[in-house]
Amino acid sequence: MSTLPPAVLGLAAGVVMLLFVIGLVTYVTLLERKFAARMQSRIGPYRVGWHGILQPIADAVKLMMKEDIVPREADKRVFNLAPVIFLVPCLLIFATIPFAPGLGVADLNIGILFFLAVSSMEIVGLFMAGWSSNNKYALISAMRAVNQIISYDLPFLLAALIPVILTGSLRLSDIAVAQDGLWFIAYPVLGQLGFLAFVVASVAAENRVPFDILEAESELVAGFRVEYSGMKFALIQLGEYAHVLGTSFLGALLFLGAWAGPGPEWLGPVWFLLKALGMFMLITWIRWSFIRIRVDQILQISWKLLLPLTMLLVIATSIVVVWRSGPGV
Amino acid sequence: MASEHVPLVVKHIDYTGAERLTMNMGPQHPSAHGVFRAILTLEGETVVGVDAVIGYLHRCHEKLAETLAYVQYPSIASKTDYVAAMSSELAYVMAAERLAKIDVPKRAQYLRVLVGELQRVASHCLWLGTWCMDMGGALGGGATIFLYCIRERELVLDLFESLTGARLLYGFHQVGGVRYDMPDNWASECRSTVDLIEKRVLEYEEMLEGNAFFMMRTKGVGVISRELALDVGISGPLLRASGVDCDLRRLAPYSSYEDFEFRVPVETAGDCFARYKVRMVEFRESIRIVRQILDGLPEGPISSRPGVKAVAQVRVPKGEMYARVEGPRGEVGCYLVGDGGPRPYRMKWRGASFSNLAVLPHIIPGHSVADVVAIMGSVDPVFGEVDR
Amino acid sequence: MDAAQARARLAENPDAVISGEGAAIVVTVPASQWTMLAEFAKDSLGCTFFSFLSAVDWKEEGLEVVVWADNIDAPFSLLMKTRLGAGVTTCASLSRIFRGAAWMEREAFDMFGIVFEGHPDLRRILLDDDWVGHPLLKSYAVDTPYPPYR
Amino acid sequence: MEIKRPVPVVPAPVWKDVKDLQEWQEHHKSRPETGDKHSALFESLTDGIHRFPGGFVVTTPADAFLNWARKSSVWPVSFGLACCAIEMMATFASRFDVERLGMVPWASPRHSDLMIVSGTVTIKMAPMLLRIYDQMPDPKWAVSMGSCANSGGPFRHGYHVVKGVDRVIPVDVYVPGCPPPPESLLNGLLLLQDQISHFRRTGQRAAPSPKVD
Repeated sequence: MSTLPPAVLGLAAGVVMLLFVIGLVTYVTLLERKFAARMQSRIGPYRVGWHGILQPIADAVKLMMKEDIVPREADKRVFNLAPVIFLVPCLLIFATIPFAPGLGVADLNIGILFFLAVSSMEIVGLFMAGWSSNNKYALISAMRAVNQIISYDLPFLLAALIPVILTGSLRLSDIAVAQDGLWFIAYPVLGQLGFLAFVVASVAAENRVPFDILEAESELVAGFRVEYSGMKFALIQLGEYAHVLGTSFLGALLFLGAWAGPGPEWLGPVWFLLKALGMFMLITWIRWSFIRIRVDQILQISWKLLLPLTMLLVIATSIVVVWRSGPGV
Repeated sequence: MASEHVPLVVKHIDYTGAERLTMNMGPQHPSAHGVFRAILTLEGETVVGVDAVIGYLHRCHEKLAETLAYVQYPSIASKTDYVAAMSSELAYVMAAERLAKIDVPKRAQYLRVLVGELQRVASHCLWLGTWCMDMGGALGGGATIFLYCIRERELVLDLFESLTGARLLYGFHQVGGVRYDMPDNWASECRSTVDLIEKRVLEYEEMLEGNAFFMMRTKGVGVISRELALDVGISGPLLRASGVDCDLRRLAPYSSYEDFEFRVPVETAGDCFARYKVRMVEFRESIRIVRQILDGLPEGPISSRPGVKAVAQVRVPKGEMYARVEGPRGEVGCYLVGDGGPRPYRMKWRGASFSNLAVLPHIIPGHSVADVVAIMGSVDPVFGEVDR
Repeated sequence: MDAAQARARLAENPDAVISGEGAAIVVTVPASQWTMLAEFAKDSLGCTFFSFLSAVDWKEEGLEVVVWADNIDAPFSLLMKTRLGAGVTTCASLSRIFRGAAWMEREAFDMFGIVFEGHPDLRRILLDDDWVGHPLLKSYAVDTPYPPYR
Repeated sequence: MEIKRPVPVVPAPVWKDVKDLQEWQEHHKSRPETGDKHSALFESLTDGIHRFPGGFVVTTPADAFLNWARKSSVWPVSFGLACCAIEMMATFASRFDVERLGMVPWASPRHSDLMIVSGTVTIKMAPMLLRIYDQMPDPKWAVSMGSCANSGGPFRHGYHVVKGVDRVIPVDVYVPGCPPPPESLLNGLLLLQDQISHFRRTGQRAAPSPKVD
């Protein structure tokens, strides 16, 4: 093993990770559907395999075999490229996440920065999809998306900065290790408020209800992906869920202590996965209980409430850190 | 509250129309409530012009009524307002009865009120569900409320099924009375159902009014002024939400409504939230009336005419009559012109939703696209009744 | 104002034929006084609630336009009627008096072919713009075929 | 207090006058019905494998697998026409819950496989219906729900009613009733799943269920 050049090792790790993420993301959709069904006093997928266990596979295979429609008036190259450009950043965000000490594709020293930068990249694919579809619903959706991403990436970033300041490092594994004794969500006041802001901002950054104005079912039918069918639609769905899951992993890492948990050390990744799924369930719970709000109201919440709040939190955190570490540091 | 929503004129913005976008909504659209089509002209996200296109469900009711006998038509009449079939059946039957001067036994009248009020509960359940789905999306919290509401509606439909054998379109009314009497144990089942629904309505209220997003989406949106409401002729909860105390059950009592005690809710704000409030109170008042009927249902025949033997059995003298009932959506009226035969010479449906929908072009301009669906849902149109 | 007073006020017009019983007043006027009657009903009689506008085809006697308006304070209601006369298909529009009449008149135009003069936007409402004929006329058979779907 | 910009009301656009809608209509004429549209590459590939001696060993299970996938995730387009739409909604709702069968109602026809024609199709609606059907990607199915969609039902004598949706689009399953109760529609959907499991790669549909009305 160790004789292989690092490039090959990295590639192998990347491929394994990619397959793992794609498998996880497909099954996360089933989890969401079952969970939502329980909330709505339904049963959810049940007949496809044992308790609907094969449902995601059936969906994926069916979507792959569907006809691939490109509208005649669409900008064909951009239209075909957009799902890929949308999907790649959504999968790339998993690159920096360490699933256990030393278990990850690349533990960059600017891990969190990479995560935030790459996850904002999805807007490019999204806007391309909306623009090239030559559909007014898609166009309005793309305009709304740009609006929303600009206004919610700032609070998202600031909320994610709180654990960074508390740790003093941008490396994700450092942040995880720093929570060995005390998870950051348990950090008095700052932790809870920061977690709250993080959840709200991440729901918005993931375009989930109540902030899903850009795919607003009842207004814009399906938003930017209204013209996509078959495989491309599957890619977009995959990207969306990957983004949600990636953000859940980030949330679990930043605030819930990552792989910390009882039991032997090899259980660490399992704990991490469970925590991330817990975050995912929280976001799903929010999604299936709230109604959507209007564009102007979303912007108001961001600029008038969330951004000042997170800024104050960051300042307060820095003060606390400086105060605790004593003068002269 | 109402005064807070008066828009302030800040400065005049000259729209040149360079950024204008025409967007087509419908007839297949998640929030079209059937087959409504709105061609919106947008300035950014603000709607500046709207053309409502209806008629996608024009099923020739009025022409067909001229070819069908008074005995046949009531079951077709239920297909005008298919969410509240009982009220539209009643309107047709009442017009024929009044024209032919046929008396209806007291028990039949009470049964008519009973099913009418249960229908109102079922219809408002559906309205609340679809409205929240419009605002919340089929893939979001709206769907949850929608499914809860349908769950309660199913309970009422079960009652109807054991009463008439049908779930949606009943054919319960006939000229001279009603077709079916209550089966055994129906009354006690009905009681327990309305008890449950009353409890659940409280849950909805807590769930929605405790939600800041819901309040943000509904307050001050789609204000209909009192004057506009009367002028366009909107009726039902919309009219009462605009500060007009007009309920046909009070104004022109029919079918023994004067025997029951109930409150007519009136709100003055005229916005979506006021319409929601009015309907939420109506839930309770309907349940109250149902309880009163179950307590004091008189014995006696359920129809003053024998069962149907021939379609030409009921003949109506020459003349004209306009009978109207207060359906869940408002004034459902039937203007009937008889010529002495077994079929009407002319029949006109005055659908509540038609007039209620006619107000949309007056109130939508100035709102954003997201509000359009909220307003549409709060109007609660049923397209069988709009297009007839 | 109650129903009796309204009846008396309406009877001041020598051309109006008043019938109906109780709170439902039926008044028929010549077509020339149509808008005048509507204005009078709204402003003087307080019939501000516009319920519906429709028409009846009396075959060779011509078309009759019908309007129902309510005074919801009294309460009484007014059924206003006018005969257009044989072969006449024009009528004055009420859409300036009652805004709700706009859609109702479009429907009457659609179904009966009555041209409402002064209507701001008179086009078909329920049927397609290229529809031939006016279905609620007695001369129109209920199962008149229409291409291409039959 | 909310401050609103004064918004001038522009005259309503008339459908016939909106130029870009006209152009859109011109560009979106209905697609020719040529059966199941796979990509040409896929078509030739599977054809080659099938012709190869012993290739059917691969293609037959593959077909069975694909048909299983298709039938296990039939996504209807949420599209209601009339009375039956209310019963369709009841079928989608908690008590009957079609999601058990893997069905998720989608708003956009591009994402759907199944169109449930729930209600009376009128002459004004028929072109729209056809267009929505055309917008759905192949392979696609249609269920005609209720008497009106089957044959015009009680309104079949009306001047504005299409006497059965099968005059507009091909129908796979007819569900009788006025309106059919949710149990009936569920039965129809199960019948449809049965049909889909016999769907062949050549694009030949299975014979529709017998029309009962």
